[in-house]
Amino acid sequence: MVEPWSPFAYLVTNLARFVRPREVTFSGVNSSLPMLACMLAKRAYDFAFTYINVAGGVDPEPSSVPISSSDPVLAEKSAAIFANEDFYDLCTRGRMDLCFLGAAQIDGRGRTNVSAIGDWHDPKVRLPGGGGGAVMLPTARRSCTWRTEHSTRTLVETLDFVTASGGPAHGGMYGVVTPIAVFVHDGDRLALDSWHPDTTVDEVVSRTGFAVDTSRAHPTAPPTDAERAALRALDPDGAFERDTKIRS
Amino acid sequence: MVEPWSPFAYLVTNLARFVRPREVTFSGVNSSLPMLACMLAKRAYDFAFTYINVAGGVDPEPSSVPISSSDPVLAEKSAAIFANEDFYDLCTRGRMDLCFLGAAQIDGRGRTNVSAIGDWHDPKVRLPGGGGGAVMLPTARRSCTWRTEHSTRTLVETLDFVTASGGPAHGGMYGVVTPIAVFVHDGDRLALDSWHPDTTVDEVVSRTGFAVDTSRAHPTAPPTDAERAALRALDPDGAFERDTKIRS
Amino acid sequence: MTGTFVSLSELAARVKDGDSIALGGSFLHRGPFALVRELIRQGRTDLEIIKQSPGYDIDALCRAGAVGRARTGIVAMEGNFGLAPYYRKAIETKAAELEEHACATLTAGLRAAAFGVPFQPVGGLDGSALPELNGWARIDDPYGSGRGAYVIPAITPDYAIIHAPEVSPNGDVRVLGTPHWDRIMTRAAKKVLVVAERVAPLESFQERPEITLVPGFMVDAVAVVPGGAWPGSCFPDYEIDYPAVERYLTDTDEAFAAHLAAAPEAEEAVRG
Amino acid sequence: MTGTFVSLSELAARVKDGDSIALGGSFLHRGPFALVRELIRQGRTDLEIIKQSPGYDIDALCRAGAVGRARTGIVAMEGNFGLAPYYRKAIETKAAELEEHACATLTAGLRAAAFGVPFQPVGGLDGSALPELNGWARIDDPYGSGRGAYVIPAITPDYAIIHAPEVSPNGDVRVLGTPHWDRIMTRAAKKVLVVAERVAPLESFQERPEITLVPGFMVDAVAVVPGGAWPGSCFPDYEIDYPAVERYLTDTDEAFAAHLAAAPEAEEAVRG
Repeated sequence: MVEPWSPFAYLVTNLARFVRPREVTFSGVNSSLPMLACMLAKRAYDFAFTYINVAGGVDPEPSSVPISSSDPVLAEKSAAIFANEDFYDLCTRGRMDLCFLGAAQIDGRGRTNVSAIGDWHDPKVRLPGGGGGAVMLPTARRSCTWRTEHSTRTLVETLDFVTASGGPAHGGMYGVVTPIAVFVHDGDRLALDSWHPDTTVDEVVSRTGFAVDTSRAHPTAPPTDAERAALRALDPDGAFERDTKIRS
Repeated sequence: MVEPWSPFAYLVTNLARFVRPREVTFSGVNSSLPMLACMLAKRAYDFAFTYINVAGGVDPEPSSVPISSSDPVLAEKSAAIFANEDFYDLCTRGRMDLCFLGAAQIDGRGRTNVSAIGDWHDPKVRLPGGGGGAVMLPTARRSCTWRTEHSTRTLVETLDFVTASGGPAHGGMYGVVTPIAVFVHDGDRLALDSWHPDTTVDEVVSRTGFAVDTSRAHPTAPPTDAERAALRALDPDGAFERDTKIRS
Repeated sequence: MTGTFVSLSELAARVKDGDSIALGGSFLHRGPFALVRELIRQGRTDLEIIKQSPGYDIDALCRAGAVGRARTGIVAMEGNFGLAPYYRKAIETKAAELEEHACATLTAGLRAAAFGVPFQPVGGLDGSALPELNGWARIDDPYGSGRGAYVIPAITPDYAIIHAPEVSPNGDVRVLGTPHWDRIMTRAAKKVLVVAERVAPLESFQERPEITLVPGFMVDAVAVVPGGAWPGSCFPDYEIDYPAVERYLTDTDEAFAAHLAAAPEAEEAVRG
Repeated sequence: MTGTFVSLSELAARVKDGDSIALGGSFLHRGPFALVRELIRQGRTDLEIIKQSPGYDIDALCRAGAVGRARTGIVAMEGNFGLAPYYRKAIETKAAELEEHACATLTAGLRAAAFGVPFQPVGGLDGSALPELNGWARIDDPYGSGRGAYVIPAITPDYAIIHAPEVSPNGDVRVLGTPHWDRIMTRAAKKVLVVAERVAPLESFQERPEITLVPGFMVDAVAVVPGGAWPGSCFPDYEIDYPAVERYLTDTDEAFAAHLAAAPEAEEAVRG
C-alpha cells in the first residue's frame, strides 16, 4: 500500500522540485514551506545548489528546523553572512536563479496580491504586504509561490491589487504549488503542469478562478523514497504538518 | 634660544590646528602630512575628536607611524573598520566635519587641480587625479589642503583644470597650509590667516599667484611644547622630515 | 571618546511624539523591543515607523495607539502567528496611515539618505501598482541604454533604534549573524540609539574590528537591557519565547498590561 | 559546493585581451599583484583597468603595454614614490585612454551595476570640471526638494580580481582590516577571481561568518599564491617591501624583467 501524499507533503515536495542544480535559490521571511523545500532538496537530491536565506545563511547546516523561516538557526555553519542588502542586490542585478515569494491572491498571468483584500485605500483585510515581491518577482530568473488553499479566492481572475508582477524577461510567477496542483508559467499565463493523483483535472479547474490551459498536464509524479525520507527527517513528529493550516 | 620651526614641522603643526573638539576628521591616501597632523592632534591637544582614516581605522593606536598614509597599521587597535564606502557616504550625507584632501594647484577661491598640468586632453604632466576631492570638497563641512611648495606654480590665479570645487555650503578649501603660510577661506576667497614668523607678509604675497587679502593676518603662533613633543615622538629620527621634499 | 550610556527610560525619552523611527531587526528577531515597550509606557503618539519587516514591534505600538504612520515592506508576527492583528486593525480603521513599500524600495530610500542624494534608483517594480500608489517617478537612463528605473525619495528617520548583543565601553556596536537592515538604517538616520544585552571589553572589539556594525562615534546613546529583545530572539543569546508571544496576542487590555509588566526591563522601567 | 582552485597562469588565462578588470586593494596594499604580473607575462593587451586608487598595478601594466583604458580616481605609487611613472607616460603619450573619476563616482558606477540599475546618483561634484569632461548628466529631484544629483552610468567590469589572505576550501573569501573597494567590485563585476595567500579550514569561516567578504558561490576561481601581493602589503601577513618597489622603478627593461623574475609567484609561473 502506498502511503498517502498529504497536502502538506505535496506542497513541500513540489516546491522542492523547482530547485535546479548549480543554481542560487532563496527563501525569505514568512516562508516555512519554501524553507522546508530548500532543506528537503539539499537532503533528497543528488546535485549541488546554493541555498541562501533571509537569516544570512549560505548553505547552512541548521541544528534544528525553526518555526520562523528567518530564524538565526538558518545561518548555522554558514561560512558567510549574506545579508539582506546583499541578496536583494544579487537579485536585482540578475543573479538570483530562484526566489520563493509569498502571495495571497495569484492571477492567471502569475501576478500577485499580498497587499489588501478589497480596495487598497479602504481594505476589507489589510494583508502583510509583499516584502521582496515587487522587486524580486520581476528581477529573479524564476520565482515560485504557494498557497495552502486552492480556491477561487486565492487563484483569481482579477487581483484586488497588483503587488508584484513580471518583468521584461518573464510574465510573473514561474511556478505555483497548491495542495492539489502545480502550475507552471508558459510565457503567457500559468498553465496546469500536474495535479495531485488523488484529485482530477476537473476539480483543479473548477477550484481555479482563472482560465487555465490543462492540455499538457499530467498527474504529479509521486514522492520518491528520498523525498519522503527527507521530509520525515525534517518534520519527524509532524509539527510543521500540523502547524500548516491547509484547506484542501 | 628658540628651536627653529622647520617647514616640515610648520606644515604638520598648522594642519593639526584645524582639528576641532568632538568633530570627525579624516585623512586619506597619499596624505602623510595630514596623517601626522591627526596623530599630532591626538597627542598634543587636550580634547577628544574622532580620527578616521582610509585604512578603516577609527581612533586607532598605531604601533608605528607608516610611510604610507593608507597602511593597515593605521587601523591597529581600532574597534571598528570604517571602510571606504562608509566614510565617503558619511561625507556626502553631511556628517564629515574635516577632510584633508590633496591638491597640485589651488586658486584664490579655494578650488583645486589634481588632474593635469596643461590641457587635460594633451597634458604636459598627467597628475594623480583628485581621489575623493570632487565629491568630498563640496560635501564635507570643512576641507583643508597643503602644499610643500609655496609658489605661483602651486597657488595660482587660474587652475589648468578644476578637479574639485566648493559646494552650495561653502566656496572650497577652508584652510591651506604651506611651508610659510596658513590661508583660511573667508566665505568668498582664501585670505592670509598667518605667516611663518621667519618670513614676511610681502614674501608670502609675492610667492602667491592669486590676489590675497592680508588685512587680518598675523604671525603664526609658535609651536607649543606639546606640539613639539608630539611631533618629536612621531618622527623621532627625522625620517618623515627628510622624506618630505619641501621647496621653501 | 566614551560612549553615552543612559537608562532605558532616558533613551526612550529622546524620541518625541511625531518622530520617525527606524527599528532594527526583522519580525521576532533582534528587534529593539524593550525600547518599543518603553515608548508605549511613556505614552508616545503619532510615531512614524520605518522598517522593512516589522511585526511584534509595530503591532504593540499600534495596540497602544502610538503609531501615526507606517512605512513598511511586510508586516506579520511570523512563525505560526500570521498577521499582526493590531497593526492590521490600525490600518483598516485608518487610525494609522500606511506607505506600502517593497522591502527593497524602503532600503532604496534609506540608501538615498545614507548616500546624501535626493533619490535612489531601484531595480524591479515592473507592473506593480506600488509606484502609482506612492507616486514614484520612473527615470529613463540618460546614457541611452533604453533602460530606466523607478527612483525612491530619500527616507531619513529621526532615529535608527537597534538592539545588539554587545557594545564596547565606547559605544561601538557588534552584531552576530545577519545585521538584517540595521546597517543601512544606522547610516540613513539622523541619530542612532542602541539597546544592548551587555558591555563587552574594548579589547574584544579591537581583536575583530571587522565585525563591528556601527562605530561608537555614530551612536548617540546606549541603554544596557539584558533580555531586551524579548519576546523575540537575540542571537546568539536567546531564542524566541513563543508562549510569551501567544500570551501577548490574547485580546484583552489585561493581557497587554500583563505582557508589558512581564518584560525583562519592566523592573527598571518602574524604577525609572 | 566546492571552490574552483586553479594555477595562477590558468587564473590569468581567463582574462582576455580587451577585457575590463576591477583590481582590488589600494595603492601598495593588498592588490592582486601576482595576477597582474601574470597578465604581463602572458602578454595581455588592451585591458580596461577599473580601480579607485591603483598604483603599482596599473603602472606595471602600462609599462608592459597591456592597458587600453583606465577608469580611476587617483593614481600614484604612494609612500615617498610620488607619481606612477609608466602610467603617467601612457596617458601623456595617449598610449592609454583615461576616464578620470573621483573615487566616489567610480564607486557610484559600480554600485549601479551591483544594484542592477542603469545609473547611480552621487553626492558632490559641484563646480568640478569632471562631469562635463565625462558627460555626466545632472538629474533634478523629481520629488521637488529643489536638490539634484549627478548620476553615473553603471560600470560592470568583466572581472573583479582581488587578493585575500584566506579562502575556505569552498572559495569563501576572508579579508582582515579594510576591504578597500573590494566589496563593491565583487558585487559589480560579471565574474570574481581571487588570489589568496592560503586556504584556511572551513571551520574557521563558520566560526566567524560575519567577516567573510565574498561567499564562495560568487567566486569563479581561486589561485593560491603565497606572497602574491608583493611588493605590496597583505594584512596581517606582510608589509610593503619598499626596496623592491624602488628597484621596480629603475627605468630599464632589465630592471623590469628582474622585478618580474624576483616575484614570489615567478617559479610557479615558469612551471605553468
